[in-house]
Amino acid sequence: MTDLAMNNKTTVKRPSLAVNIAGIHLKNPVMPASGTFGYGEEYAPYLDLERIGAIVTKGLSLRPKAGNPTPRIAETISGMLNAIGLQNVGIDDFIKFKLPFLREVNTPVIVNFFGNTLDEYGEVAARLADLPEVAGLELNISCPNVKQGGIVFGTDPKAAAEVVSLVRSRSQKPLIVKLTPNVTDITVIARAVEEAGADALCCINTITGMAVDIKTRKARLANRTGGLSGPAIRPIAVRMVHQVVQAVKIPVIGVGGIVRAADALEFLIVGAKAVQVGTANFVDPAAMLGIVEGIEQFCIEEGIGDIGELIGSLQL
Amino acid sequence: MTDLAMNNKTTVKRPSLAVNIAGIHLKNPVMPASGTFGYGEEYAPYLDLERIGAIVTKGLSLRPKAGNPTPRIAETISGMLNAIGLQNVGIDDFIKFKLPFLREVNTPVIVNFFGNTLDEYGEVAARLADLPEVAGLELNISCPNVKQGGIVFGTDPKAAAEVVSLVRSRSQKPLIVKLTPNVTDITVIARAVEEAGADALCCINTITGMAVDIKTRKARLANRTGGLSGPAIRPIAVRMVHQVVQAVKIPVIGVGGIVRAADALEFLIVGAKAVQVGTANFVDPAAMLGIVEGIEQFCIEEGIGDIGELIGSLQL
Amino acid sequence: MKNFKTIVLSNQEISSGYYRMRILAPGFGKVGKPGQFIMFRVQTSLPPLLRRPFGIFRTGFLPADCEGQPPKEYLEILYKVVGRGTTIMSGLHEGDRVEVLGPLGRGFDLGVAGNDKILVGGGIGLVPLYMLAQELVKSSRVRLLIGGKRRDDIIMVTEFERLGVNTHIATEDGSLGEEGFVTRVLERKLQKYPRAEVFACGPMPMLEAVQRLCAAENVPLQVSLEALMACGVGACLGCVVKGAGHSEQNPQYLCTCKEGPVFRAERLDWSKLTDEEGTCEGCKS
Amino acid sequence: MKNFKTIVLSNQEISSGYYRMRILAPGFGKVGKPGQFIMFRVQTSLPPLLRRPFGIFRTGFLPADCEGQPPKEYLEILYKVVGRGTTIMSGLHEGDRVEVLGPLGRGFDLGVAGNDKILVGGGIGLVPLYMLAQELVKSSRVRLLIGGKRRDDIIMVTEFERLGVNTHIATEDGSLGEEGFVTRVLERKLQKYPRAEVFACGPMPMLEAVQRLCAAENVPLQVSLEALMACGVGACLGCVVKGAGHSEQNPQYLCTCKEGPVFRAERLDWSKLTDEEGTCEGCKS
Ligand SMILES: Cc1cc2nc3c(=O)[nH]c(=O)nc-3n(C[C@H](O)[C@H](O)[C@H](O)COP(=O)(O)OP(=O)(O)OC[C@H]3O[C@@H](n4cnc5c(N)ncnc54)[C@H](O)[C@@H]3O)c2cc1C
Ligand SMILES: Cc1cc2nc3c(=O)[nH]c(=O)nc-3n(C[C@H](O)[C@H](O)[C@H](O)COP(=O)(O)OP(=O)(O)OC[C@H]3O[C@@H](n4cnc5c(N)ncnc54)[C@H](O)[C@@H]3O)c2cc1C
Ligand SMILES: Cc1cc2nc3c(=O)[nH]c(=O)nc-3n(C[C@H](O)[C@H](O)[C@H](O)COP(=O)(O)O)c2cc1C
Ligand SMILES: Cc1cc2nc3c(=O)[nH]c(=O)nc-3n(C[C@H](O)[C@H](O)[C@H](O)COP(=O)(O)O)c2cc1C
Ligand code: FES
Ligand code: FES
Repeated sequence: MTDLAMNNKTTVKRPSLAVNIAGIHLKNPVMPASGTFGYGEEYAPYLDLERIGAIVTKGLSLRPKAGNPTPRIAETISGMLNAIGLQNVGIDDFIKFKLPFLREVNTPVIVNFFGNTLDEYGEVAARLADLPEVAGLELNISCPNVKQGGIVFGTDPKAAAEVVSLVRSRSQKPLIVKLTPNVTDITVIARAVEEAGADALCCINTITGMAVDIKTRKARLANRTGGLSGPAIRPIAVRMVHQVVQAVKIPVIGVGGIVRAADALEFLIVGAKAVQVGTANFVDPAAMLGIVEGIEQFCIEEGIGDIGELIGSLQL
Repeated sequence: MTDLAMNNKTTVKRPSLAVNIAGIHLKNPVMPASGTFGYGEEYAPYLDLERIGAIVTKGLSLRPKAGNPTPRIAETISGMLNAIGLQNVGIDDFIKFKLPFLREVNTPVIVNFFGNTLDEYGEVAARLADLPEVAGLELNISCPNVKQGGIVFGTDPKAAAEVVSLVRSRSQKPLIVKLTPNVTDITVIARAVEEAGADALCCINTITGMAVDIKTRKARLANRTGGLSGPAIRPIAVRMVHQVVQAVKIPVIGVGGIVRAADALEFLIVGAKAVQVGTANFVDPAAMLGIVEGIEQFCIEEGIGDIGELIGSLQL
Repeated sequence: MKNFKTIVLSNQEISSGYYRMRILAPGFGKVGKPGQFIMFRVQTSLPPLLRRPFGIFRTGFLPADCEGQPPKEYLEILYKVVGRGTTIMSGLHEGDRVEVLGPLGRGFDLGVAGNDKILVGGGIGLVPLYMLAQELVKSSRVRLLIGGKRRDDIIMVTEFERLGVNTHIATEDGSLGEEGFVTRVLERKLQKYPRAEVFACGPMPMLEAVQRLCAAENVPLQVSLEALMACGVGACLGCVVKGAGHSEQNPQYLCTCKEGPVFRAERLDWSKLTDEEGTCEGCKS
Repeated sequence: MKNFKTIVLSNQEISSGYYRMRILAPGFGKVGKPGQFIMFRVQTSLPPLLRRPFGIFRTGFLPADCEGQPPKEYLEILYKVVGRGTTIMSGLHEGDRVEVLGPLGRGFDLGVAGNDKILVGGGIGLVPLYMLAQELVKSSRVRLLIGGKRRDDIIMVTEFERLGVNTHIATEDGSLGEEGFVTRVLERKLQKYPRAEVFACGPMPMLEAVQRLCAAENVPLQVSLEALMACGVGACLGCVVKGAGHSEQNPQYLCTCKEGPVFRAERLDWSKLTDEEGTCEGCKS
């Protein structure tokens, strides 16, 4: 704890916001959600990247991916739908063009990735395994398994465990598994994935949604359906994080609809050890800084010296 | 079609908004969602009950149910959480005190009901089977099966089919089955329920959510989690209705976050044959009338003579 | 009971954080009863999603704009800024469009004419007592005991005095009137007027204390409650409180919006009324 | 490139449904380039959730309030009311707080000095052409062809003329200038000035027609595009358009916010640029 001068009169202890997720040391529990922060660089002009807990990059695949046709986004009430289609530069260009910038930033880099097949998941994990700039991996299992008829890996406990085991075997990096909310019982998947070797969980990804342009009678996304994110989904995300925290022993990162510090605090109180901020970055590029400051302020007001006291402090 | 004078000059045909759901004739496709309109009587001072397509009553059980402890509701961003706990007067008092009022209203009455066990579902259906005032049944399968360890009937295709078969065997009334959105693949449940004898489907019920009071560190609902409803969930509801419409042959009623006519039109365009309005009744007790008028206006503007032309008109 | 779109006539800050809003309300003068409330739609476009409940402070008539026209009816609410909805409300101006649903709920029973009437209002809880006092002064002596944290929380005293109500003020910090809880004043008054009837509205701890005092002295008490509300008309069942017959095995819930917001104290389960309260900022006021 | 909280200096309706907003923008005068845009946050409290993109119409300086102080920099946007966000914007007043992110994107390349410059603006598409004209007039002859449905859609003509720009107006209903599409005017001009360079902004059908004409005449064309945007900074990948190398098998997408909004026409896939457009009210304007 360092000292913080207030009112020129009293000096209060600055609360410690540091948390450790699966061996990754974060100076505070606030990081961007994958796909909403580019490769970090895009937001560098708007906030000091060294003041957030980690940088989480756009979902990466083995080969570059062009993504879906347009329109890819649609605003909904207190939320947005996206069907970007996981457009990304691919692992080679990531290493060549994106990683050098991140190397210079004194903040852990977590690389989100996915595969179109089980093999691809393994390949990407292996390619990322030896990069010293990569502090941890975030495995996105909300992707359809092309080989197995397109069923989404993350909606089936067996398929989810399988991909996690494989990735685990290909990399020693701290492994965060990002869960999809589009399931009947998220705790079943969470436990399966924990057993398969995940070091931490991240939930939730977007919820599948759809919007229609009543004039043209067409879906507002070319892909017809897309992922709903933003404040609208927060109560669902808080519920799922609460459930998952009760079901597993590994740390959980909470994500879904966080805009302000108060929102992040809901997740921490139900037991998330860290939080990710997604759509809110678009609304306010400096949103994460405000959230870090707000959490600190809250700790001071509530007499909390270490964020650990807050995490999981839900009164049952 | 009747005539409608516009501008004192041109006379346009008034579009026909009538639809038929499983043999229930509705003068228009707009009705309240169960649990948001009491037993009809509560809203009689605010809107002419004969101008809506049907009246759907609060979920009924065999015996009166007291419901959950308070607080039972919490406002969220563009939505609300509720954990009313299915408080209702029970079938006897419903017949004695609520039905007489409804008898006098020239609008079909759909009775939503549930059971705590399979047997109870059957019992309630049987008790409602002979009441001439009841035009149809809406079966809420989003309830935990007390006997089978509390797993929600509607999240398991077998359990869902079982309860539908039983109810089907106890009543000849048009049977609408209301689906829960808290599942991995709603089409699996939809098909199971169709095969088991449902005449129509209604989706979606509320999505489980949670909100936390960061000051008291308590869940904002005494029940901790509750059902999220309101505009926030609309994109999810539209997506699910779209999926279900493609998966089954029986008619589908769309519900979730409808506030304005434009919202209702999204559901009709993806193929819902009728819509239900829930939370919006609280915001504006006459919301449904505005929606009926808005749909009519839209049909006129778009040159639609019969609402049937609009239903399922999504351009793929 | 109706839902109408109307306009704001005025909206003024009357004390720090307390506002008085006058709303055009045709036909309202004749129907509103003491203790009833309205559901106020803060903005005709969302958010906030749900309407907010407010007690009717008073109703009245404005002179007509033109000769020969009937006078304009209005209603007034008094509100404290506590959260998102009330913050938006405090920014409304004359002419802004609003929507009102009401009057709703059951108001106060006027009790036995001639008996002493003691009104106890904590902070903004004073609101439903004004129209009550208007009625009661017609046939009884009326005392109003007003409590609050600070001087700023004491509002509308002159208005009550103009009705001929005898007022007593207590603030917790002693910045106005006597120092301490208003229930201390009530205790004395109950000793002095054992045949009194009590009417109370305010924060839950105050109501509980009032209930204990009245029960001990066997004095009839009516309380006006606040609860989280979605519909205001008895449809959502979100606003319930525990009735006197409540037990874990046999829960009994009363609808605040429809069976209340005014209840005779004996209808409620005072042992458990509050244990789940305090979930909204407003409630703690 | 920065994100700043600032205030509205003025906000006026300049033609039916078209508004001009002046925003205090310290440090902006030096950085904004012709064709760049800003992401405007309509309200500091939600909704609408996402920011709205608007071209920078122009930047300038106001005299300082007090002697000795530096002059105040401002930026201006022109916008058409098409939906929820722009409706809320039209109600903003002097002093209201807003947030601006920008300047963003790649602007126009000024082309070869001395060559004739033809600017084509459809309706509100005129916006990014003003600062461009300011630059171009320094070393070239500049013609502006303005198209619109009706008289009301023709805005800011005098402003351009004051720069020394030669203006030609075409409206579809003939209520101002020549009757018909602005592209008819362009066709004639291209015949007359075969060495011209063209810069266009406006609705997609207009841009397509302009592209066909320029391609046929082998005239260099830069277009400023609109796309649905969430972030404006290249992070969300929501705003892409199809590049010239695009095919079903090898999709190629260009980021409108980062690689655009101004593109050389040959970088784009004109055969498919629009087939998925028209999903928002605004786009159809
Ligand atoms: C019958 C009744 C009469 C009332 N009369 C008055 C009055 O005359 N003057 C006045 O200032 N206040 C009154 N209240 C309380 C008032 O409704 C709340 O202060 C107000 O809803 C707070 O809204 P907000 O958006 O500012 O607060 P927020 O805390 O942002 O609101 C969040 C949610 O909590 C609810 N809520 C918050 N506080 C309360 C509360 N105390 N009671 C019920 N719901 C609450 C809101 O309705 C909303 O759904 C009354 C409440 C009831 C039930
Ligand atoms: C680079 C760029 C520059 C622009 N410059 C201007 C300008 O100078 N003046 C002006 O009036 N308009 C301009 N637009 C269009 C402007 O952004 C939209 O008209 C505006 O976002 C509509 O918002 P709304 O809430 O009123 O409409 P709504 O239809 O309610 O908006 C719903 C959603 O659609 C999006 N949207 C709607 N129309 C458009 C559109 N044409 N382009 C992109 N997104 C759209 C909104 O951002 C929002 O996410 C520009 C767009 C882009 C991409
Ligand atoms: C435009 C966009 C792109 C996204 N891309 C990815 C991605 O590549 N990988 C991933 O795991 N999640 C992705 N997500 C999901 C977010 O990381 C996050 O889980 C979700 O948006 C919920 O958080 P929010 O409500 O704060 O936005 C994306 C979300 C958005 C809005
Ligand atoms: C307060 C409340 C009570 C409800 N009670 C019931 C119920 O008894 N039975 C039922 O099937 N659905 C019930 N629902 C769900 C609604 O019928 C509807 O499916 C859901 O609210 C989504 O629609 P909406 O977003 O328009 O509110 C209830 C919803 C609310 C908000
Ligand atoms: S507020 Fe809905 S029942 Fe009382
Ligand atoms: S708007 Fe987000 S990448 Fe262009």
